[in-house]
Amino acid sequence: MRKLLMQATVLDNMRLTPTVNTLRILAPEIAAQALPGQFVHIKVAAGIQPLLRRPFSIADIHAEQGTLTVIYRIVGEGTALMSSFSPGDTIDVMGPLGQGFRLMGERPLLVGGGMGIAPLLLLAKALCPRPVYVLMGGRTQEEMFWPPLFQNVCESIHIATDDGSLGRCGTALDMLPEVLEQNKIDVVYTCGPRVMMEGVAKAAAEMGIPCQVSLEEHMACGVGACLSCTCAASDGTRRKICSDGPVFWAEEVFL
Amino acid sequence: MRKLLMQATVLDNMRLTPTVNTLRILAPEIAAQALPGQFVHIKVAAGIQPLLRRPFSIADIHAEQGTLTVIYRIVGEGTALMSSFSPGDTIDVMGPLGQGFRLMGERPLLVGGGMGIAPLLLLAKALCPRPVYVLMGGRTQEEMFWPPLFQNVCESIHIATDDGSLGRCGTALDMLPEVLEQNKIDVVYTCGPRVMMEGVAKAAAEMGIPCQVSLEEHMACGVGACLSCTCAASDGTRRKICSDGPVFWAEEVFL
Amino acid sequence: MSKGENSQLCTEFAGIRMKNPIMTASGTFGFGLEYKDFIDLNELGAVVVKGTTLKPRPGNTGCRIAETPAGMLNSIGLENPGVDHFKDVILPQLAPYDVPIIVNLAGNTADEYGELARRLDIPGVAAIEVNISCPNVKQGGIAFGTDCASATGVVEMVKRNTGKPVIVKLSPNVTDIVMMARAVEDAGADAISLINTLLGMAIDIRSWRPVLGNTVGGLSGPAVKPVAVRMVWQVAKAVKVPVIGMGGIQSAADAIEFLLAGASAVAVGTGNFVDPRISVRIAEGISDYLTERGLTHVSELIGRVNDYC
Amino acid sequence: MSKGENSQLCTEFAGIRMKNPIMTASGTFGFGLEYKDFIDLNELGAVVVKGTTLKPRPGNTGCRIAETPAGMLNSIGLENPGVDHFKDVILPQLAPYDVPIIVNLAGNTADEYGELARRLDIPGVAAIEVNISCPNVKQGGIAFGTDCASATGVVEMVKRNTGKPVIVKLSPNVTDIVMMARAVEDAGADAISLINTLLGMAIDIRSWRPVLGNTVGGLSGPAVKPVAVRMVWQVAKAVKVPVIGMGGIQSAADAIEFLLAGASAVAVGTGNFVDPRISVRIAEGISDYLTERGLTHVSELIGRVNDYC
Ligand SMILES: Cc1cc2nc3c(=O)[nH]c(=O)nc-3n(C[C@H](O)[C@H](O)[C@H](O)COP(=O)(O)OP(=O)(O)OC[C@H]3O[C@@H](n4cnc5c(N)ncnc54)[C@H](O)[C@@H]3O)c2cc1C
Ligand SMILES: Cc1cc2nc3c(=O)[nH]c(=O)nc-3n(C[C@H](O)[C@H](O)[C@H](O)COP(=O)(O)OP(=O)(O)OC[C@H]3O[C@@H](n4cnc5c(N)ncnc54)[C@H](O)[C@@H]3O)c2cc1C
Ligand SMILES: Cc1cc2nc3c(=O)[nH]c(=O)nc-3n(C[C@H](O)[C@H](O)[C@H](O)COP(=O)(O)O)c2cc1C
Ligand SMILES: Cc1cc2nc3c(=O)[nH]c(=O)nc-3n(C[C@H](O)[C@H](O)[C@H](O)COP(=O)(O)O)c2cc1C
Ligand code: FES
Ligand code: FES
Repeated sequence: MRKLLMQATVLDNMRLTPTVNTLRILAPEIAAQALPGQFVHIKVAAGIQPLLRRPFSIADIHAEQGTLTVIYRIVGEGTALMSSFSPGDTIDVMGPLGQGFRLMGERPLLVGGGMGIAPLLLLAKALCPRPVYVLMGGRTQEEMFWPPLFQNVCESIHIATDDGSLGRCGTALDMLPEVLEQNKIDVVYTCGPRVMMEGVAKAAAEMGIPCQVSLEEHMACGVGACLSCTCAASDGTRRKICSDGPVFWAEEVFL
Repeated sequence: MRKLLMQATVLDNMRLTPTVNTLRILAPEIAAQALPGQFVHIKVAAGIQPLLRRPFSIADIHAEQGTLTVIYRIVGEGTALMSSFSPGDTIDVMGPLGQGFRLMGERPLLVGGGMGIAPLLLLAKALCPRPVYVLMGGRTQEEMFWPPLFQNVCESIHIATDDGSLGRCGTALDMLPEVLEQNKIDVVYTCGPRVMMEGVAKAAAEMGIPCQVSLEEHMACGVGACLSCTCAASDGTRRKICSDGPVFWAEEVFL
Repeated sequence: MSKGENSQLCTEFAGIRMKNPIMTASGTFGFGLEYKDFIDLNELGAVVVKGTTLKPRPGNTGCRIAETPAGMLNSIGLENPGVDHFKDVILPQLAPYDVPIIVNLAGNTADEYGELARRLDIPGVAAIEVNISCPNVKQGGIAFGTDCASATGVVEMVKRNTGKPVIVKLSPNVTDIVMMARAVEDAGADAISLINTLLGMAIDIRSWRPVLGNTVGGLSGPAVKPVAVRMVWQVAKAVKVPVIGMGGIQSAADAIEFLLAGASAVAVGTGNFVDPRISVRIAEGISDYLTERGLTHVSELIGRVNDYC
Repeated sequence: MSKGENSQLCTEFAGIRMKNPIMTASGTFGFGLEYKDFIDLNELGAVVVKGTTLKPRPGNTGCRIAETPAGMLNSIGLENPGVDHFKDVILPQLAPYDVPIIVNLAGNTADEYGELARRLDIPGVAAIEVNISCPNVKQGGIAFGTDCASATGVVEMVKRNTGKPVIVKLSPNVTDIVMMARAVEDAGADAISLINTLLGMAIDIRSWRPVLGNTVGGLSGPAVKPVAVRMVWQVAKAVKVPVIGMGGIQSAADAIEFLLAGASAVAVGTGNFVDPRISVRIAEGISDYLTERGLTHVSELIGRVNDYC
């Protein structure tokens, strides 16, 4: 696989919620190669402000159509600029970057929180025809725009919200042991807030189930050159989240 | 007169030549007060890049409609951004700024070069019903998109181009003595390259005709606060081009 | 409360009562009067006027400003009408306003600074800001601001000649800003202003000439903000006198960053050129921030950054 | 001419033959290999690799970068796998490329710098860049770069231990960059790199914490360009050894500004993150500029600014 630098065409950039958009771009060379868990690094402004690219997980691809989708939350200057991308605009995209999820097991569980659910969408598709189980947590029903997106690509969706406005009241972690056991899960993939992923990794480890985690860190280069994103591995050496990851075996990076 | 800070609406932003646009905005409070020779200070980017405002002469106003026109050449980052203003956009404008031309005389001549011709357009209108004579110089016919704009507001237009592609071959200065004499000019207004204005001022002085010149300098504040635009006056004191000018009596600022 | 007053924002800075801790930085707001169509001067914390010298100065020749990425260079060269004109003509025009006027001073020698301070020890002047950091003049200016002994000499001389609070404005173009700050504090400074401009240069690649007539100039605007915040943080920890933070402030968020870093007040410079109402907007923005967080007074922000060191 | 060669651009810098005067700045281009999908390393003037230390270093904890107006702060803290790993694992991977490899060194003591230079006095290393300007480490780094005597000591020690050209990378966080440059020139430096990052800080106004885990970090990117151009101009006039100019270069125009200011070569840092092909684009842009102006060689630009002073 070769990393590419492309001028991609915006196909659509739709609002999913007041603060979340889904951006679909035409980027055939990247779409042809991209694997679940990998990300693209997008230049959001034509000029120098803001200066750095923004990393986003690849949430979907249509290799035949040459399209690629990212789902992003508008949180600051860069994502606000992205929300004004219009169909037909040309944007500068690097990708596919990083190491994705390793597809394995027979009964995989995907545990996601917040925008960490985005890469799990493409992962669920890639894991087909295995029966894919999904467990997702969020604060309220409002943040839970995900279920319809997963409808056709998974066996069952388990939802927890902090206020109980959708699914079970509580966190994804509260529901985890039950979901693991009932569905005879044999591999766990997780992406979301660090505390959630640590809890997932711990529960999986206790049940002897292999677990892959997708980490996040502020990134300048996205290709392993600047060392802005590194983390300590359990063996005392360092890992670059952008190029050794973002997906790691849980035991590789969590102690 | 009170200087204003306004959110103005873009009405149109049309191409006059491949590098010159005419921008018409709805800014009733500014249009109601603006005098020929004054300028507006436009914020070209929403963010901090480029940081400073850009000054442009007021080329036309329709007080009743509340509109104001500037004619600008795309020369750099700021004017390039301006060329992408679309009808309906809101832009941040300060104005009217500076001291304009003093209307006087019976047979005024307006001598302009390059984009310095822009403020002479509004001046010509304001001088009506006096017979207004216009002399303009440029490099080639291409730069001479001005004559149609002046058609209904002046008695006669004299044109010089360096290559003779329109009007007389030569500079405005070459034609000046003849134009001054034949039309019995009793006041001269000039705006354009400094060497041109100096030549005009000299010729006018020799014939005892009063002459007003409009100066240009890089400006930060536009209101007399930063002293980035000052020049020496003939009496040894200093003038702020943005607030004491941009229009001065020739003998006030040229030695 | 009178116009522009807000109990969350009223501040006493180096003995000066201010309606809010937002001042206008010297050289960027003229004498205040230039902006009166846009802003009610009574709503400002203080107006710091243009650098004033004993004799009128014409300033530098040639182009005086250049735009740079998220910033600008200036090489005005302290053009000003001189202290006597300021006293006789300008100050009376400022008398009707209920806003502290702080006069920024620049001299060629310590004695000149002393003489300036003496002449300005008059009603209507709230404080003196000693500019030992102008990068745009051949003599004086930054030469005093990059050497502890010279800085000390100037500050002592000014203190001897005035009863007003003395604010010393430091240059960021030094290896050790904390050492400079301690030196002027020891010499009697009542407060410290940080930062003046960073020395910079831009070249026109068409003409092969410096963009500025003076070749080099002072860099200001958002570009310098990280350097300014760092210096305010270092100095505020090291000295007991209050600090006025400035450098690139364009929003309430920027101002809050400086307050958290340790500034007791802030000044807005280049930002005035972009938005002539910026100081008032910032005061409002800080007030909103305090309200959102349930804080009652801006002083609850000062120096409250929880650094990791 | 071989791949990437262009007679207008080929340069000899401090005895190193380069296809063009555009290098990648240390710490921003990894070991070059990270960018090989995007750029043919053979088209670069030189690759300056990440700061290398005697022992592997984990770098600083917490968040390591922050975006600032037209720039960024970094506090990587010299994370690197150590000199032995570089020699044994990385350097052999670079052997197939026809591009000079310059190794950036950082030590805690002058002796460590000497030892590093000695271990790297091997084939495959084109030159040594002595980093006495890292703002992100507690020991060494910038402490050497802000004091003439310490800088001299380090440079002399490195010179004694290597036959390679020795480039000394200076810190902009000093009062007098010319004095530092002269000191390292006198100590035997064969070239000078300018500038490393300016010390800065950013505070998160939501959490009241510094954005960087290390509290302070180094400012780079377009924001610092005016300061960098000014220092290159000052130093190039004052020393005889050639200067590598860097700080905010994002385009051919920026690079040309540095060349006119007196840099004999330039390096691109932060720009690589924005556009991984930037160095090649800049080489092409300079070539076009020379052609348009009827110039035959890039050397015709170096130091040619017509300053007014
Ligand atoms: C590998 C990876 C994949 C990601 N995938 C997604 C995704 O699919 N959907 C989504 O909504 N978000 C995703 N993020 C987070 C996304 O990159 C940030 O939300 C975005 O960069 C914020 O930019 P901003 O300018 O709007 O925010 P600002 O807060 O203004 O950004 C300031 C700076 O901080 C950086 N930054 C801010 N938040 C984050 C963050 N959470 N992670 C990394 N850098 C950050 C920005 O890149 C920028 O340099 C991902 C991050 C990484 C590292
Ligand atoms: C009082 C006044 C009236 C003007 N009226 C007009 C007009 O009617 N039509 C028109 O086309 N132009 C006019 N100009 C010039 C216009 O302001 C500049 O062309 C414009 O600022 C260029 O901006 P830029 O970002 O495209 O160019 P850049 O070259 O990228 O600008 C860089 C910096 O230099 C400044 N600058 C560049 N050229 C000039 C210039 N000629 N004068 C002042 N500052 C400059 C810019 O404002 C900016 O700060 C006027 C200038 C002044 C002072
Ligand atoms: C055009 C201009 C003129 C200035 N003149 C002075 C001055 O006379 N005295 C002074 O102490 N500082 C002067 N400064 C520095 C500012 O007061 C301020 O310290 C600096 O610009 C940083 O703040 P900013 O980034 O908000 O502009 C000047 C700055 C500018 C841009
Ligand atoms: C992430 C990062 C890491 C850096 N690491 C080093 C380093 O290890 N050694 C060094 O001498 N300079 C280092 N620098 C400084 C750059 O080499 C360069 O001097 C500086 O960034 C200015 O150039 P720029 O504005 O083009 O980035 C680093 C800069 C950045 C942004
Ligand atoms: S983002 Fe540069 S090394 Fe990971
Ligand atoms: S532009 Fe500021 S004084 Fe004229």
